Amino acid sequence: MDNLGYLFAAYTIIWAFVFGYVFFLYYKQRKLRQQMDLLKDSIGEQPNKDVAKVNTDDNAG
Amino acid sequence: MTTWAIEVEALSKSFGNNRALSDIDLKVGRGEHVTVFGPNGAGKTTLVRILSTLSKPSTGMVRMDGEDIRSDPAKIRRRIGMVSHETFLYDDLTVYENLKFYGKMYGIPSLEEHIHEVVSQVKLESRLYDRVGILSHGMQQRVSIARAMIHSPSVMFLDEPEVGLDPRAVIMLRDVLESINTPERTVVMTTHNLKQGLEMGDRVVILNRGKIVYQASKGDIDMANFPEVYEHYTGTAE
Amino acid sequence: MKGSVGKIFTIFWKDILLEIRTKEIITSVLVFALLVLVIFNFAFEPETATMGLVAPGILWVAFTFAGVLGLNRVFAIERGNSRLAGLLLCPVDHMVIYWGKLLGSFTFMLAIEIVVTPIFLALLNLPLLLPRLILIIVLATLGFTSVGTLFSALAINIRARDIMLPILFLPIVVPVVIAAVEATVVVLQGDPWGDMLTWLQIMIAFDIIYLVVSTLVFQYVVEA
Amino acid sequence: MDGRGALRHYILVGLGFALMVAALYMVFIYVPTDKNTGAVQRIFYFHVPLAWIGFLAFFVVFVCSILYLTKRDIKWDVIATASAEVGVVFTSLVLLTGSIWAKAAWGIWWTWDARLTATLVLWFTYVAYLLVRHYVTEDSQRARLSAVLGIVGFIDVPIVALAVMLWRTQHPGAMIFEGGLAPSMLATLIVCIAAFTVFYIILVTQSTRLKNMETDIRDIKNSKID
Repeated sequence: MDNLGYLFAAYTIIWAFVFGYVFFLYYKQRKLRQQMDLLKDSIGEQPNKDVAKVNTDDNAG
Repeated sequence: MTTWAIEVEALSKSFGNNRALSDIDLKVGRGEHVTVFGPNGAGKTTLVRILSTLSKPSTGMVRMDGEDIRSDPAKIRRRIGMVSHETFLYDDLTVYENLKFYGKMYGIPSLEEHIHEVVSQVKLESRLYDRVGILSHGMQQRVSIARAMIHSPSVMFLDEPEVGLDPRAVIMLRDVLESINTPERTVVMTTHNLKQGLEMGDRVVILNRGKIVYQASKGDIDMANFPEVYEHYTGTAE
Repeated sequence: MKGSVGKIFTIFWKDILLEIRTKEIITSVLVFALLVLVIFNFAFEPETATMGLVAPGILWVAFTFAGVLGLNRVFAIERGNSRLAGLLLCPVDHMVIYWGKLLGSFTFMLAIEIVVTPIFLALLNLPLLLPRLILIIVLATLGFTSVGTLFSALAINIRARDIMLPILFLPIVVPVVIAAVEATVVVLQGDPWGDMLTWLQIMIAFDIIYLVVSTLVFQYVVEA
Repeated sequence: MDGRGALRHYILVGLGFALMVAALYMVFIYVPTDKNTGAVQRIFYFHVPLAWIGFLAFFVVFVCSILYLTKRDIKWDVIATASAEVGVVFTSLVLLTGSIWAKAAWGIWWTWDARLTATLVLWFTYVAYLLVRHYVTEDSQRARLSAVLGIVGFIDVPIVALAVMLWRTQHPGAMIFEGGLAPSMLATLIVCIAAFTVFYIILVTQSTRLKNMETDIRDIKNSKID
């Protein structure tokens, strides 16, 4: 049925957008993690401390 | 009534997560003339903007004549005059029209007399009906001083008034500034110009990276050594 | 309060004086609005039957785009020499500045419309004075300038301000444009008052809501 | 993210996943095909929730904007942006799926029907909102100006809706609330709305977390330069 084509198109677009957005978030997160690890290395902090902690320590020192 | 014209307590200002001022404490007595030195980006302009109610502090308190400046900013603004390197003037209006506009905004009674008074103070009587745009930059700056004087403010902020002026205009400007630098008027001036700043201030403050790093009364300062002191605290020569 | 009204007019008069000196807003925007009218007449076949239906749209497209152009200038005037700082240092509530600037932009836009509308009506061979159309124009212009003055102040703080003002402004004023066009259709076709009442109500509601909201939020746009 | 936050996150993701699977099952297998419009009617079960959540997202922007201007806590600004982003993504989908539906049901891609027009205006408003954010670099100024837009833009929604409604109406929406919907269809719609609501919450919290992380990293970099 002709109708089904439209249905298929609609759901394809929905999932393409949704996955696109989720992938964009994931990609951003990965990039940020890399940057953070790089920073932690250069500061010489223990890598398991979270960001906020690094921030205050850095200000104090 | 307190004797302080301006009291700044634990003042901080952040732009986003960028700290422009941190933990500033400063008291300025009535009629005192304070000069704030500091390199570019030290936070001088931010400090003046907050003191003059143009900008809101992130934390901390500013009082003028004992009143929180945030409680009734419009009332506080009446006491404040401001001269910066920007003139706040409309190039396409005459000197007279500019002064009349600002005078009306401040609700000055007998405005005509007042305009003539402030214009003669800055020695520009002959240019009263000229458009501001055709005046030299030095003259525009003098009109700007007249503008700031129109409502006889008790507190005057001079935010790097000499920036962008040629040496002759600076000398002229200094004469004019000195004439308004009367003992009963509180003046806070920011500048790069160590010589002029020292001449005009009773007290000197050095601001660096948003913090007050040095404070001294004029009497305690060794004038000849001051450039080294400045360099020591800011890491930059004048 | 009485002082505030005086100061609103002080700001207004200063803008009028500047406009008389420079003639920057009215002349250029007026020419622009007339050009839009002319260009649209090329775009559509000037047959009377279709023209009657398209004409209100043409008029309001001209006014909307001319409005954006004029509103761009409203706060641009205050940008040089940090004049905005000078205004904000004045001992008045920031609302006074909003209303002063609003009064100016409203007057400038109205001045342009007073010239353009009779020309537009003449092109359509209609009577040059339609009182109901004047009412529509006043209501719509108030709506345009209430939002437009706020956005004009907002736009001077951002990059690409010339293009951002229309992008911000046009979606918000959609209800005014629709109402103004539909009401103008009623007037041009000589239909009774009752037919345009709903549209007038929408414009009045828009005007009131945006005058109030803009007055309240203006301080956040100009503070730093 | 601390331990409890992580746990909450996994519960949410699990719940969202379960709901989405249920929603898909109901949309494609459980619910019967509509007699009048045929298979394409199944777009409706995603189209309507997307529209609802899009609207909810902009409402959240509105509320966060007011909170930012009163409390001056940057966290409200971050949530507002995240919500506006998700809202624009969802509203784009509403427009696209609506357009496909229109083509199938009425034979045209686009019609200036009231709800379509209002949605389009909404979309433009929040694209402008995101553009302004892009064009202002200083954090507190960006937060302040976009908060003003978040308020001014949202207030327009009812006026736009009213104006375009009087202008023209052609949309099939009203029947949902007039009991024209079979119970199985209603159940499917409700599950879909629930699934998308959870999904929206996940997206906004994740996006918020990333934006905070970005700021932290920038600050660390800046403080290292000093």
